[in-house]
Amino acid sequence: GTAEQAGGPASPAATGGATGNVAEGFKIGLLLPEAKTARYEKFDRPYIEQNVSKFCPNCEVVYNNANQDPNQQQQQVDSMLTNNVKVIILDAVDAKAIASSVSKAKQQGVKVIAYDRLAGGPIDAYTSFDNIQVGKMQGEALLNAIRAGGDPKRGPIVMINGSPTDPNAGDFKKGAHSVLDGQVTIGKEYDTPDWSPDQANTEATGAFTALGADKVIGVYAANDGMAGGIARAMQNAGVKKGTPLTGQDAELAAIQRILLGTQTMTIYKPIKPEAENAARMAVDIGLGKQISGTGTVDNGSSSSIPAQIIQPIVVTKDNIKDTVVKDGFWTVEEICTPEVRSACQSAGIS
Amino acid sequence: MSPLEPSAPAGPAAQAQVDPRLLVREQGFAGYLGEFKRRVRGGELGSLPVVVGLVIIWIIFQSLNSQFLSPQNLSNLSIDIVATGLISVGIVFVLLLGEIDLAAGAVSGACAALLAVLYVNNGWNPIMAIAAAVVAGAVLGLLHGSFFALIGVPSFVVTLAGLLAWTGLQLLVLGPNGTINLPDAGLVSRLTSTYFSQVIAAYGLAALATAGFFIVSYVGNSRRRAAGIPTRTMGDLLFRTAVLAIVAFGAAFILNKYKGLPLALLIFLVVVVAADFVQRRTRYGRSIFAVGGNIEAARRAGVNVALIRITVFMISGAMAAVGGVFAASRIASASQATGQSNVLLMAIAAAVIGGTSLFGGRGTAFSALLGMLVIQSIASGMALEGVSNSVQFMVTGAVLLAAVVIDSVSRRSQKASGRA
Amino acid sequence: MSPLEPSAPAGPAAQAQVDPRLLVREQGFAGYLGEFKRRVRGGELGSLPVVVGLVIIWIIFQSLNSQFLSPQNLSNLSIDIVATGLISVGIVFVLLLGEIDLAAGAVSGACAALLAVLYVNNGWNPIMAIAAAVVAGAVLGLLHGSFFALIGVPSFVVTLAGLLAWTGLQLLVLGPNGTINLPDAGLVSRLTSTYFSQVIAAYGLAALATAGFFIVSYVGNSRRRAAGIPTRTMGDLLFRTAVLAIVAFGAAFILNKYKGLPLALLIFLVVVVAADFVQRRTRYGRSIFAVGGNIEAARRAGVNVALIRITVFMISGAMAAVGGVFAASRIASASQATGQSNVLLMAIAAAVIGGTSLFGGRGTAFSALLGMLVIQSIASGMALEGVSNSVQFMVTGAVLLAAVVIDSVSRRSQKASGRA
Amino acid sequence: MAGAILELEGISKRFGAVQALTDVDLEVRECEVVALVGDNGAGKSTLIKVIAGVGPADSGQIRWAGRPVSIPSPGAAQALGIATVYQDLALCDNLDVVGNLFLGREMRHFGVLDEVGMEKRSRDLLHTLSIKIPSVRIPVASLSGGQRQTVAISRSLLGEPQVVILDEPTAALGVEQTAQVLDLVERLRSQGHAVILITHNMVDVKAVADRVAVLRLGRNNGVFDARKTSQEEIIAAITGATDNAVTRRHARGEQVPEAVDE
Amino acid sequence: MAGAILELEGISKRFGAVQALTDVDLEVRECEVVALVGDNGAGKSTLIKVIAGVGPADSGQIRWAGRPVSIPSPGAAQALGIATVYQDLALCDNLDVVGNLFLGREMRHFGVLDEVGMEKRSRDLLHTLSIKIPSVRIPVASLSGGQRQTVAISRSLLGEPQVVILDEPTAALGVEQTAQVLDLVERLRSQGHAVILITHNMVDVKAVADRVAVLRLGRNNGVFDARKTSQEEIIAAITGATDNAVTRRHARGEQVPEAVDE
Ligand SMILES: Nc1ncnc2c1ncn2[C@@H]1O[C@H](COP(=O)(O)OP(=O)(O)OP(=O)(O)O)[C@@H](O)[C@H]1O
Ligand SMILES: Nc1ncnc2c1ncn2[C@@H]1O[C@H](COP(=O)(O)OP(=O)(O)OP(=O)(O)O)[C@@H](O)[C@H]1O
Ligand SMILES: O[C@@H]1[C@@H](O)[C@H](O)OC[C@H]1O
Ligand SMILES: [Mg+2]
Ligand SMILES: [Mg+2]
Repeated sequence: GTAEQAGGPASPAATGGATGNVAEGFKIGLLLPEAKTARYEKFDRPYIEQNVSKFCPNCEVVYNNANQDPNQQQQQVDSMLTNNVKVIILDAVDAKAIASSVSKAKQQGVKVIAYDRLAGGPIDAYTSFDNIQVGKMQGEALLNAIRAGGDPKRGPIVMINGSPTDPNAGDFKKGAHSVLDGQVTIGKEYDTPDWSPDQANTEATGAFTALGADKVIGVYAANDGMAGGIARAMQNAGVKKGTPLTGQDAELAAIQRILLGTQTMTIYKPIKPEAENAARMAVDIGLGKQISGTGTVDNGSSSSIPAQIIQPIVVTKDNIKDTVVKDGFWTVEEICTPEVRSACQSAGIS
Repeated sequence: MSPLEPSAPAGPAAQAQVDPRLLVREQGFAGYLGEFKRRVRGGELGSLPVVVGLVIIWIIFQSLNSQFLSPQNLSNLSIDIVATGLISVGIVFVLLLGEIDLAAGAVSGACAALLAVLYVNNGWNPIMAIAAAVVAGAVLGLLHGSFFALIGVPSFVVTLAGLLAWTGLQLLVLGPNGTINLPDAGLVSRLTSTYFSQVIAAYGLAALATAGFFIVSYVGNSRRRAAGIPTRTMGDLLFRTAVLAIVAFGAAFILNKYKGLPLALLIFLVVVVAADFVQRRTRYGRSIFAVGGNIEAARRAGVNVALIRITVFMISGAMAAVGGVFAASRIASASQATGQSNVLLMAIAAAVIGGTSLFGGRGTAFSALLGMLVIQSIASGMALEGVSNSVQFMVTGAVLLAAVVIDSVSRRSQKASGRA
Repeated sequence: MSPLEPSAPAGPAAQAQVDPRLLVREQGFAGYLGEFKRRVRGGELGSLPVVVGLVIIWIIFQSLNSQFLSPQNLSNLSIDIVATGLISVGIVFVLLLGEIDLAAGAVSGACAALLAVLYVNNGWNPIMAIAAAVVAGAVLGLLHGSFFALIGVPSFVVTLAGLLAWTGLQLLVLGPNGTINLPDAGLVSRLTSTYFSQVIAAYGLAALATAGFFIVSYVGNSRRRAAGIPTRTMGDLLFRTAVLAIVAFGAAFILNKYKGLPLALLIFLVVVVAADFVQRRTRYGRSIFAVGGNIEAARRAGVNVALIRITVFMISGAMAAVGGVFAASRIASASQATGQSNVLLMAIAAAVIGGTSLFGGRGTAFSALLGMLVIQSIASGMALEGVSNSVQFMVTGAVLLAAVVIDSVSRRSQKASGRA
Repeated sequence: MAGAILELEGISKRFGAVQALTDVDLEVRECEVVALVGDNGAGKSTLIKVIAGVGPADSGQIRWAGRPVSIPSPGAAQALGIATVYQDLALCDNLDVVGNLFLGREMRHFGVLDEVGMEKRSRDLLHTLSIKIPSVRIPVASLSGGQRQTVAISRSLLGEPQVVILDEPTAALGVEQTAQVLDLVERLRSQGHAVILITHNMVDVKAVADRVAVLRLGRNNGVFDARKTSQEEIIAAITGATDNAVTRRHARGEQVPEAVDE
Repeated sequence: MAGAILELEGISKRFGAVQALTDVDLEVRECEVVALVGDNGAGKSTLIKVIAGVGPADSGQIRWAGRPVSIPSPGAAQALGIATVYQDLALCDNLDVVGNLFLGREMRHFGVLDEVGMEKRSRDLLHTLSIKIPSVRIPVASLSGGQRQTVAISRSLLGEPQVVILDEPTAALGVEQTAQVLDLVERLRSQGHAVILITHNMVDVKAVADRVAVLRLGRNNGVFDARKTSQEEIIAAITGATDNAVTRRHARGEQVPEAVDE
C-alpha cells in the first residue's frame, strides 16, 4: 500500500497500462462468480491473496463476488476500473457475456486473466480445469462403478444436471453424455435450477418412483451439493445401498459421504495450483513481464492465449488421503467427525 | 350493569326475533342440497374450488404417469410439503395482518445453518440445537417486527433487508466449508424419515380427528341450542363428519400401503390445526384478524397493534426456522442453498392459493396445507415425467394459474353478488 | 347548466372565501423557512428523507474509498441504474393500483432473449428487434392483466405463474446454447455505451430542464392567478428552480468530467418524466390513482376499472421488456440469467424506497429513479470495497434498511399528526 | 305533470342467505321529488344501487322513459342520465377534493388535465353549499364527515343528470348545509329533474317530497302523497305498527321538542 | 348536581396547515348530557378524538375528576372509563357483528373465545336498539348504514363507561332507532353517566341535552343551557350569523314542516 492506495484522484500513470513495480505494488482485481459453492471464499480467494502477497508484498487484491449475476459482475468490472486496478483475475459468471467488459478493460489498458472459466473477449491469460473434461471424468467414474456390478444396461440410470442458467453445467452435461450415451440406459434426466439440493431431491424422488427404486443402477449428479439431496432421496426411496452416485467439487460433505459409502466419487479440482498460477500470472503481467503457459487456448476472439491447464482429479474412497488430505484441502479433523470416524479408520485416514 | 340491560328482554324473547328475510333452509338432505346449490351460485364455496383444482391436477398427472397416485408417491408428497408448508403457516399469520415477510426463506436457511453448526460442529444435543434454531428464528422475526411496528418501516422493506442480511448470516454461520451433513440416524434426519408403520397409527389418527371433530361440533351445537341461538342441523353435522372421515381414512389407507404415517406429516398437521385454533379461537387470533381488517378500528378498540405486529413477525420467524429444520432434515444437510431460490415464493404462493388474502383479514392456516398440496403435486408430477426445464417452468406456471382460476371464477360470482 | 349554478356567486366571490383556520404562510424567505420547519415537524417532506439517506450513504462510501464520488464511478452508476430502473418505472404503475407484478424480471429476460435471437440469430434490423421485444413484453403484460382484471385471479398469483412460465419461455427462446452475444458496435450495445461527449450536451439538458421547469411553473402560476385561485409565491418558485438548477448543472458538470452525458441516462430520465406526466397530468393517470385509492369509488364514478388494470399490466410488461433490452445492452449479451436473480426484488424495492406505497394510490415515477440510486449506490460502494460475500449481503441489507428508516421516522410523525 | 321517467317493476335481490328485496316497484316522474323511506336495513340503499348499476337486480324490470333498459354498470346509469350520491359516499381518500369531484369527467386542455379550471370550478361549487373546506387541495381523507358528504353531493351534480338519487344526503350535514341541500333539491325539481331522496328525517320529507314510497323488510309498503299524509301515518308504515318506540317516547311526553321552524 | 368528571382546557390541535382546534374548553359533569354542536368542519370530531385518545392534542390540559391526566392512546381512554362511538364508525369489515361488538374485550372460557356466550349477548343487545340484522354472523361489510351504526353504538356500551361520547349517533338511524337511542341517552344520564352528544339535529338537542356547547371554526362559541335557549339562538351561534340559509329558507316560507311530535 503506497501512494496509489492512499487514495486521492487517480494519477494518469495509474491507468493506461503503465507497468507497475514490486516496490510500490499495484492493485489486482479478483472477481469470483458466486458464494453458494464452498470453494470460492474458502479456497480461491485466500489462496490467490496469499500468493499475490508472496510474489508482490506491496500489491493489493480487491475482491468482488457477483452472486451468480452477470450484470452485477459487469458492474464490478467497472468498479475495478474505477479503482485503478492494473490486472483483473476474472472468474466469469457467464463466460460468454463478460466479453464486452473484457474489451472495456482492454481499452483502458487493464489486463485480464481468465480464471477457472474461459471468458470471452481479449483476455491476456488463462488458467483452469477443463469443464468438459470434468463431465467426462464423472461419466467414466459412473460407468466403471456400474460395470463393476454387471451389465451396464441391466437397469436405468438417472441424470441430474446443474442449473440451465450456468454455462458450466452445459459443459459437464456434454462431457458426461459423451461417455455415457450408448453405454447405459438413461431412464430420466433433469436440469436443476440454481443447482438446488432440494430440487434435486424432489427430482430424484420422482425418478425413483417412476422407474422403480430397486431398478435404478446409478445416478449422475453434476455436483456435490445436489448429490447430497440425491443421496438422501436414494436412502428414503430404498434404492439399493451402494448404487453409484457421482459429484463434483470435493466438498467436505461429499468426502464424508464417500467415506460412508453413500456417494461414489467426486471431482477434486486442485485449487491451490490454479490459484498460484493466477497470482503469478497477475503479478507478472502487472510488472510488464512476458508470461508463458503450458500451452495456448482459443476463446473465439483471441487464438493464442497463454494458458495453464490443470488436470482435475477423480476422488474415491481409495485416494482421499492422497488428494484432498495431502493437499491440505481438508484436514483429517475436518473430515473425521464422530459420525465418520470409523469409516475414516477403515479407509486409513487418521 | 350495562345501561342497555333495563329494557332488554330476557334471552328467550331475543330468540324469537327471526328476520323474515333470512332464508331458512329446509331440514334434512334436501335442505342441504338446496343450500349447496345456492352456494355454488353465490360463489360461497370456501376452499372447494381449490380442492377441485387439486383433483383435476391429480387426474391429469395420473393419466400421464400411473405412478403418480401410487402410495409411494403420495407418501413422499406428504413429506415434501412439510418444510415449505411450515414456513407457509407462518406466512399466513403475516398475510392475515395484510403484511408480507420476504425474509422467511432466508431465516429458514440461516436457522438451518445454525442448527447444523450447533448440532454437528459443536456437538450439541439435537433437541437443544433445534430449540436454539427456533429461538433464533423468533429473534430475527422480533427484529423485523420491531422495525416495522415501532419505527414504521414498511414490512416489505424490513423483510427485504432481512432477506439480504440473513442470507449473509447464513453464509457466515456455515463458514467457508459450506454444506454440513447431518447424521443420517440422528434425531434431526429422522424427523422426515420416521414412519409410524403400525397400521393402527394412521387409522388411529384418522379416527381421532373424525371423533374429535364430531364431538367438538356436537358439544358446540348443544351449547348453542341451550343458549337459544341458531344451530346447525344434525344432518349437516353428520355430513361434515362423514366427509372428514372419508378423507382421513382414505389418506390413512394409502399411507399404510407404503410405510405408514410419516412423522413429518403428523407434525405438520398438528401445527396447522394449532395455528388454526390460535387464529380462530383465541383473543390473540381475533386481534390479528381485526388489525388486518381495519387497523384503525382495532386500535380504537384498544388492541395493542404494535404488540400484535411484533408477535406475528416472531411467529413467522419461528415457523420459518422450523421449516428450515425440516428442509435440512429432508436432505440430511444444511447448506448455502437451504431456504434460498424459490422457497419463499412458494411459501407465499401456497398461502395465497389456499385462499388467504394478500390484503389482510381473510384466510386460514389450512391454506398452507392446501396450497402446498397443489404446488408439490405439480412439482412431483413434473419430476415423474422428467421433462426439460423450459417446459417444466412453463407447465408449472400454467397449472398453478389453472388451479387458481377455478377459485377466482367462483369468487367473481361471489363479488358480483355483493360479498367479498 | 348545472343546477348548482343559479345561486353560485361568480369567481371573485369564491376567491374571498378563505378559511380562517388555514395557516397562511408569510411572504418571502422567512415564510419559506417557517413553512419548511412546519413540514419537518409534521413529517411532510416528500422524498427529502430518502435524499438525505442517499447523501449519507454517499458520504460514508466516499470516506471509505475516495474513488466513490469520482466522475467515472458516478457516471457508471448513472448507467447501471437504467435497466432495473426502467423495470421499476413499470412497477410503479402497478403499485399505484395496489397490485404487484412478480413477472417483471422474467418478462425482461424473455424479451431480451427474444431480442437477441431476432437480432443476432435471425439477422433482424435492431430497431425492429427492439420493437418486437417491447411488443412481446406488452403482450405478456396483456395476458397478466386479462387474467387479473377479467377472470379475477389475484395479481400475485397471475404474475407468479408468469414468473415461472416466462422463465421457461426465456430458456426455450435462447435454446440450448444459452448466452447470445450482441455485436459490440451494434445499436443495442450502443444504447448503454454511447456518451454525448460535447460539453454542451449535458449542460444543455440541464439548462433545458431548469428552464422548462421554471416556465411551466410560471405559466401555471399565472393561470392560477388569473383564475383567482391560490398561487405559489415567486420566491418559492425561484427557490425550487434554483434547487433543480444546482442538481442538474452539478450532475452535468460531473458527467462532463468523465465521458459526457450517457445516452442511457438521458433515455431513462425522459421515460421517468414521461411516466410522471402520464400519472399526474392525464385522465388516465388520475384513473390509476383512483382505482388504487378506492376501487369501488372509481367504479361508481364510471372509470373502466378492467381497462385500467389491463393497460397498467401492459405498461409494466412493456417497461420490463425495455429494461431487458438495456440489461442486455449493458453486457452486450442476453442469457438465461438476464432478468433473473434479484432483478425483480430490486425493481420493486426501488419503487418502495423511493416512496411509492405497496398498498396503492400513492407514489410517483421519480421513486424509481431515487430508489435505484440508493440501491445502486450501495452495490457500487460495496464493489469498490471488495468485502466477502456474507458481509456484502449483510451490509446491503443494513444500509437498505437504514436508508428507509429516516423516511419512516419522518412519516411516523406525519401519521401521528393525523395524515397519511 | 310529466310522465314517468324511471319505472321499476318486480325488483328482487338476494345476498347470500338474505333476501334484501322482494318484488319492489317504484315510479319516478319528471319534476318530482320522491322520498324513499324505510326502516334501517329495509333495502333502500340496495334498491338505489340497482338503479345506479352498482349492484344489478336478480330479477325485475327497469323502464327508462317507457323503454325497458338494463343497467349493468355505473357507466350505463350515468349514460342514461342518472347521478347518485351514495350513503357510503364512495370517495377516493388518496385524491384531493378537486380530484374526487371531477373523477371520471376531468376537464382537459389538449388532453392534459386542466387543474386550474377544475380547481376554480370546485371552489365555486363548494361555496354554493356553504361548506368551508380549508383547501380544495387536501386529500378527502382529512375532511370532516360533513365536508365529505358535501363533496359527494357536489360530485353528483357536475354532469347534467336527469334523475338525481340522494341516499341520506343530509345525514352528516350541519343545519345550514342541510337547508342548502333542501334548497338544491327544490331547484332541481323546478328545473325539470327528477329526484329520489332517501332520508330518515320526516321533517325533510314533508318539506320537499311530492310522494313518499315506503319500503319495509325489502317489500313495498305503500306510496303516499306527501302533502296529504301525516308524519304519523308514514312512520306507522315504516315501522309496521302504530305502537312503536317513537310513539311510546312521545307518549311519555318527557319534553316537547319544538320544530325547527317555529 | 355532581361535579365535573371531565374538563378540557385550552385544547389546540393542528393538522398540517390547518389549525383545527384553537384553545377549546369543555366541561362535562356526571348525570349530564352535553350536546356538542357546530358547523361541518367546526372541529367536533377532532375534539372528541382528543378525549378518546385517538388523536391527542398539541397543547392543552385534560382533567379527569379533577386530576390532570394525559390520554395518549384509546386504551388509556378506555381505562379511564370513556367509551366512544365515532362518526366514521371504525368497524372491522371482515369481522362479523359479534366479532366487532366484542373486539378488544372478548368473552372467554378457559382462554378460548366463548362464541356462544358472545353471540347470545349480541342478539340481546341489538334487540334493545330495535335493529333487525338478518344474522349476527354476517360480516359487517354487508350491513346497511343504520345497521352498522347500531353495532357501533352497542359496542360502546358493552363496558362500564363513565363518560359516553356519541359522535352523530343517529345520523344514519331510522325514526324508531333514533327514538331508542335518545331513550338510551336519557337512561345513561339517569344512571349517573355523563354523555357528550354530537349532533346536527336541533330537535334531538332540545330533547335530551342539559347544556349545549357550540364550536365554531375550531373555537368555543358559547355554552348554553338547553332548556333556556331557543333553537334560533343555537343556530345563530353555530353559523355565526342570524342571517343564514336556514332563516332564509324559512323566510321564503315555502312550506312549514310540522315538528315530529305535533
Ligand atoms: N353485500 C351484502 N351482503 C349481504 N347482505 C347485504 C349486503 N348488502 C346489504 N345487505 C343486507 O340487505 C339488507 C338491506 O340493506 P340496505 O343497505 O339496502 O338497507 P337500507 O334500507 O339502506 O338501510 P339504512 O337505512 O340503514 O341505510 C340489510 O339487511 C343488509 O344486511
Ligand atoms: N387528519 C386530518 N388532516 C388534515 N385536516 C384534518 C384532519 N382531520 C380533520 N381535519 C380538518 O379539521 C377540521 C375539523 O374537522 P372535524 O372532523 O373535527 O369536523 P367536525 O366538526 O366533526 O365536522 P362534521 O360535522 O362535518 O363531522 C376540518 O376542516 C378538517 O378538514
Ligand atoms: O464447481 C461447479 C461450478 O463450476 C459451477 O459453475 O457451479 C457449480 C459448481 O459445483
Ligand atoms: Mg342505506
Ligand atoms: Mg365530525
